[in-house]
Amino acid sequence: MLLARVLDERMANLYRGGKIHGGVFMGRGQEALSAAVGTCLRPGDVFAPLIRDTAGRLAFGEPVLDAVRTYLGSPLGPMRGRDGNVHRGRPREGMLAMISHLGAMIAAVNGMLFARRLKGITGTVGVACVGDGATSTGAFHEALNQAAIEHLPLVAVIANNQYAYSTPNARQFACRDLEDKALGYGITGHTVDGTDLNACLDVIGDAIRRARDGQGPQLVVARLLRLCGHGEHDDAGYVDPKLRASNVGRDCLKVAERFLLDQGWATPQTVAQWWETTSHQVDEAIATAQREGGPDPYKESWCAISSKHLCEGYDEVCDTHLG
Amino acid sequence: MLLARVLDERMANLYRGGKIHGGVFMGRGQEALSAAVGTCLRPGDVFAPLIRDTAGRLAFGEPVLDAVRTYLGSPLGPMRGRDGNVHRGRPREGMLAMISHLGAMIAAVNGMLFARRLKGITGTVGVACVGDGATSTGAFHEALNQAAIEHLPLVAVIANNQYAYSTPNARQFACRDLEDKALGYGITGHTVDGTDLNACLDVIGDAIRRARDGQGPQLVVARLLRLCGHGEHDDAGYVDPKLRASNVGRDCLKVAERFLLDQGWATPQTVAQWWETTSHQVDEAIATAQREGGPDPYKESWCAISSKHLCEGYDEVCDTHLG
Amino acid sequence: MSLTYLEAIREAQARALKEDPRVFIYGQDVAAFGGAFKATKNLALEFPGRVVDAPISEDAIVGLAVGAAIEGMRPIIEIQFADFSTTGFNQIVNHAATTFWRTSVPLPITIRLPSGGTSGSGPFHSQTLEGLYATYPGLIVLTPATVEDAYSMLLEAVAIDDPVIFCEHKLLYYHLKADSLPTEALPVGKARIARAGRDMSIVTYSAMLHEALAVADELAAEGTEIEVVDLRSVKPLDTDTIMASVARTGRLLCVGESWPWGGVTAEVLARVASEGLDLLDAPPQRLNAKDTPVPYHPNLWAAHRPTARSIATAARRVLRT
Amino acid sequence: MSLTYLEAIREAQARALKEDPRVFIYGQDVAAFGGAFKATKNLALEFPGRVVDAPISEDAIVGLAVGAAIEGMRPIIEIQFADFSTTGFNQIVNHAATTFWRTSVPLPITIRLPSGGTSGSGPFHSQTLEGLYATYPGLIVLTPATVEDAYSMLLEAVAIDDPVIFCEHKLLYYHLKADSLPTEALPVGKARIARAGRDMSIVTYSAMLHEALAVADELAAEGTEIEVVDLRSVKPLDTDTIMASVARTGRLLCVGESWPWGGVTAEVLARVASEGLDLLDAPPQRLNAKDTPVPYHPNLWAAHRPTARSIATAARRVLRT
Ligand SMILES: Cc1ncc(C[n+]2csc(CCOP(=O)(O)OP(=O)(O)O)c2C)c(N)n1
Ligand SMILES: Cc1ncc(C[n+]2csc(CCOP(=O)(O)OP(=O)(O)O)c2C)c(N)n1
Ligand SMILES: [Mg+2]
Ligand SMILES: [Mg+2]
Repeated sequence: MLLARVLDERMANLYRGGKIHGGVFMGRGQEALSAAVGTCLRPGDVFAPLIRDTAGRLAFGEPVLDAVRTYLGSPLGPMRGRDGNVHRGRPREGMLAMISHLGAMIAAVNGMLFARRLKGITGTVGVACVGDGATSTGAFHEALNQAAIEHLPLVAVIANNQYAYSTPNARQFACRDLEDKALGYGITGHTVDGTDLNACLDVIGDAIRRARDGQGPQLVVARLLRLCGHGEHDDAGYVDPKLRASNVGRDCLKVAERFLLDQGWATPQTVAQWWETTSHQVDEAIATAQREGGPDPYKESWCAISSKHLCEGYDEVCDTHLG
Repeated sequence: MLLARVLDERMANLYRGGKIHGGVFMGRGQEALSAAVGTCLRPGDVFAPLIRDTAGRLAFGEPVLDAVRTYLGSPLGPMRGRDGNVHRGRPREGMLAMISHLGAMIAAVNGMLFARRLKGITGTVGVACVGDGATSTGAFHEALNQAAIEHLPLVAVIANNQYAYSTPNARQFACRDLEDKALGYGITGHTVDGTDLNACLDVIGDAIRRARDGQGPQLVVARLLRLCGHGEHDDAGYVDPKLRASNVGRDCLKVAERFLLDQGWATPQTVAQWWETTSHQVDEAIATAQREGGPDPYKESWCAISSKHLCEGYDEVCDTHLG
Repeated sequence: MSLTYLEAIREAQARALKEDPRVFIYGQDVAAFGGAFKATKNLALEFPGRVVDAPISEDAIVGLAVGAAIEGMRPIIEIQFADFSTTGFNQIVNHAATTFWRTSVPLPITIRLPSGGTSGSGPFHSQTLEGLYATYPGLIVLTPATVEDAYSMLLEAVAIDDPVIFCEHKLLYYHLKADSLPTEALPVGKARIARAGRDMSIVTYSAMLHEALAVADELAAEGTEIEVVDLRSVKPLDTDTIMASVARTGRLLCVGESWPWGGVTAEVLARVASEGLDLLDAPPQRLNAKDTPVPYHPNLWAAHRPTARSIATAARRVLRT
Repeated sequence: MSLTYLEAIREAQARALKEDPRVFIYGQDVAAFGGAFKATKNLALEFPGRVVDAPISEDAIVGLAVGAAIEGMRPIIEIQFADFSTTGFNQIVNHAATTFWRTSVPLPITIRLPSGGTSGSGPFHSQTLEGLYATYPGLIVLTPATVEDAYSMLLEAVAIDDPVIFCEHKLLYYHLKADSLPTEALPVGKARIARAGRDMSIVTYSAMLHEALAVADELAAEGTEIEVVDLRSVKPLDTDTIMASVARTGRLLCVGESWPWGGVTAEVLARVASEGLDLLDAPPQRLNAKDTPVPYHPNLWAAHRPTARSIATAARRVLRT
């Protein structure tokens, strides 16, 4: 969680400093839920994160360098400068590389789980995280229904951060609670306070356990608030101050810190030291990635398929772009 | 209902005789539900039928000739031979002309209702009928959610005839009952025995009344069985004989006839006479449409847009097709 | 033994299932029912659990294939009609097509699209979308015109480590017959001289091949020798074979069943114009369908798409110039 | 007063809303927030109830527009990025595009697609889909390259009784400026000679116009006069203006930002080859983006799309032949 917060903020700083093109999407306020997902998954499971899942990725095992290299477009990162920021992944290792179209990754998780069943592999699960906004997509619906029909070990986690970009829940859906959708798919629903790490660990842990046990798809809805803009370009001026002041507006990191302090499991000094070590770790990764520079367009293969012999020869014309 | 049954069967005969190309889709077993929809709607309302809604169309006011002309491709029909069979409609009169892609018409009904609200027109409703299979489409989901957010007077009627083509409910969804989906959209759900005309009139009537009264979208799920193949080419050998023998397998037309006879509202003689008049009416329509012949490709404008001055001049090349 | 184009497609799938445990079939009504066109007839029985009925969810169908391919499987997807691939469009062009380039994970998916017009099928059961998919990087687009190619190219499609859009033509399903299944075949990516000639080249593919061959027959009777090139694959497109043919004949007519703006015929003409202008003795021409939805009524349908008659007229015009 | 391309789009929408009560705007975050790019800034305030936030449901968004247009309204749809129109694709190409031809009911819908590459935007926020939509009958596809055209063509799009795909280029949003809004304009369907010349024609559109104009400047310094044609509308495509230009110069380079298979540049070359072969003094050439998804890193992105540099190289090559 801490690492994710620091990493996100450093990326945001680099963006503001013009070192990152495109956008930076932060998980501020969503780290507890996200970390709980990453923590409850095991190696060999499948994870399709949403754009604010730095914490979950790290907990699932994504190296800090993968994140930094992808943001900076290093040719040594998993996306080699071809795709950026939150689109990173290592699909073969169970970490999907998202496309931007919301809802599209869930069916791919289904496919991985379906393939494993065909191959006779048992005991693994897949988590697909989406936002409140993504629940309005046809892709979300088709994939949840598909998982239910196939009785796949899918856990769909909805981080209901009250807004999709600027659009509030009231303009996104009209059901009382997103958990109500579970019944319509014939799957089990769960709700959790997304600002409370312990609660998240409990509920996500339970949902994942059930899926692993063969109880079919699970839907977890977490209530929380995005404590930042949609991307780093957005000041989130549209967020209702009442929500900020309410329980969903709590900073999950502070809640977790307080818990640790209250339990006597950490002192303010240890916490401060954590921050420092973490900052240092991120700084090192940034330094490494920055040293690596960007990809070299002359060395790119510019072939979008793996069957190289079937690549079309546009090269002659295209090479002219490089003058 | 009776007229629909006769009309459908005549079309099926023409198909078998090679007079109709493409396909014929019958409403056999679904006429009670369909007729109830058409009956409960008023002129000025919107109706997006499914492929088996001959009865509802007729009750809503579609002339028999529209159906026959469209099946036979008469240039005088509403589709002028350009589109066929169940794709007929008169959108400006509230009868939408479906595209084939399942689920796609619901959002269009939303749009008509939304437009009316913007124009200040009140008191009209829209019914969109879909099958059990269409509930799996992303389009269905997006449109129902959209109607719920906008609180539109939409009534979505699901004719759950147990199969989508050959695919049984068990391979189409995993919820206990399709009505359970209503909760997930935050709209009102209703269930009805689709083989019982009186029940359909009650429940559909109630749902339409609520929508008209401003109570927002309504979802009606009717249980029934398709008493024919998917199209006239299909013998429906896959239908579970137990379903045929159960209550959902009742022929709604026979049920309705029995009711009329039991109530003493009709005698076997009147019923026989109805069949005869109806047959006669359909025969006349067929004779008319057949006299009209097919469209003349030399007279077609072959321009897909209404802004004629923006049509591209492919004519020279294309005219060669007519050699 | 005699075999139709449709049976060849079924046999290719049977063989793929038999020889490679990673292959499975997923699509609406493909299991017990054997598919809307019976292209998977009995396969569910022969390969239990590997031929699976899907809900009416094209987006999730293709999405599932993407995930399964990541896990090393080789799914064959049957879309009931090519026209319905538009609701799975996003997963095809943005997910399946980009995964290898973005992540280095090869994605062997075969998407079967029953394509093309048949009498009375109308605007939504007649479309030919090869040009649409060919514009996207990351996809291979095949358009077999013969029973032999339907078989061998489908087998090769399943073996290819990339997403393949397999456009099979419904009009050829039943009437096109061969005596036996081929044991060898041209590889994917190579066009074929379907008929040699020296007076002009007709470059075409899929069902239009047979219209073009009929025209070649007709004009041969008048002493004109038309060379007919069957593209087989529209992406990649075998420019070399096209150029060689145009070099021989000096005249080109490119014929397709799709709409007239863009697509395969425009791509072929553009390549010939930019790379083989000197080879041309007359302006190259295209013949496509008309720029409206595919009409329902047989009268209109016959006028909407190119036919032997309109191709002959166009060919004569090219020969005259 | 100085006005950007983006502001022109906002002003055109404001004027359309003001002058025609049938116009409304529907799209994600378009109301209070004013749109992801602020193209609808303050419009919800100025026109209460007529600028409406949509859920993340592109299929239903376009579907609603179809219904509203049937009822006589003139919806303007903002898709947040052109790339996301793929999830609304079916409603656009199969519902909106076919309704008039099938039913005779005109369908005035304007679909605004913020299009094209910008640095760091990557595979899913950079696409140019004009060629995709132009292949479908029933759609009009516009690609304004200037502030003036952004304004006047958007106004005309809203007035047209058919579905219009309005491809606005994100790279032009902020940096392109004009002194005032135009009071008159070329009608939709007419291309424009953006710069006259006699040595060769560069036919292009949208953001590439400005790269082409830079090349014309550069080569003018060397004594070569390049004529630059701005297509403005890719469907319909103004063949007459293209032919007239090629007739003057004898040489053609067609430049687009889209992928290299098919699309606008292929269509232009095919038309010139078939209708104007005699006008050509050298083989016509195309320059497109590379056949991969649009890359994220600025280094790769700059090499993926044509730029003034690569256009100049290609132009010199055409001039040499
Ligand atoms: C199909 C599709 N439409 C539109 C977008 C543009 N978009 C990107 S993120 C976003 C909001 C997402 O909201 P939500 O799902 O609640 O996730 P959050 O950002 O709140 O975490 C939108 C509309 C998209 N990515 N995909
Ligand atoms: C998006 C889409 N995919 C596939 C089809 C092909 N198709 C036509 S009807 C049908 C079955 C429909 O089943 P259901 O919705 O239950 O209606 P029913 O035929 O049972 O009345 C299918 C799969 C289609 N029309 N649209
Ligand atoms: Mg959200
Ligand atoms: Mg059904």
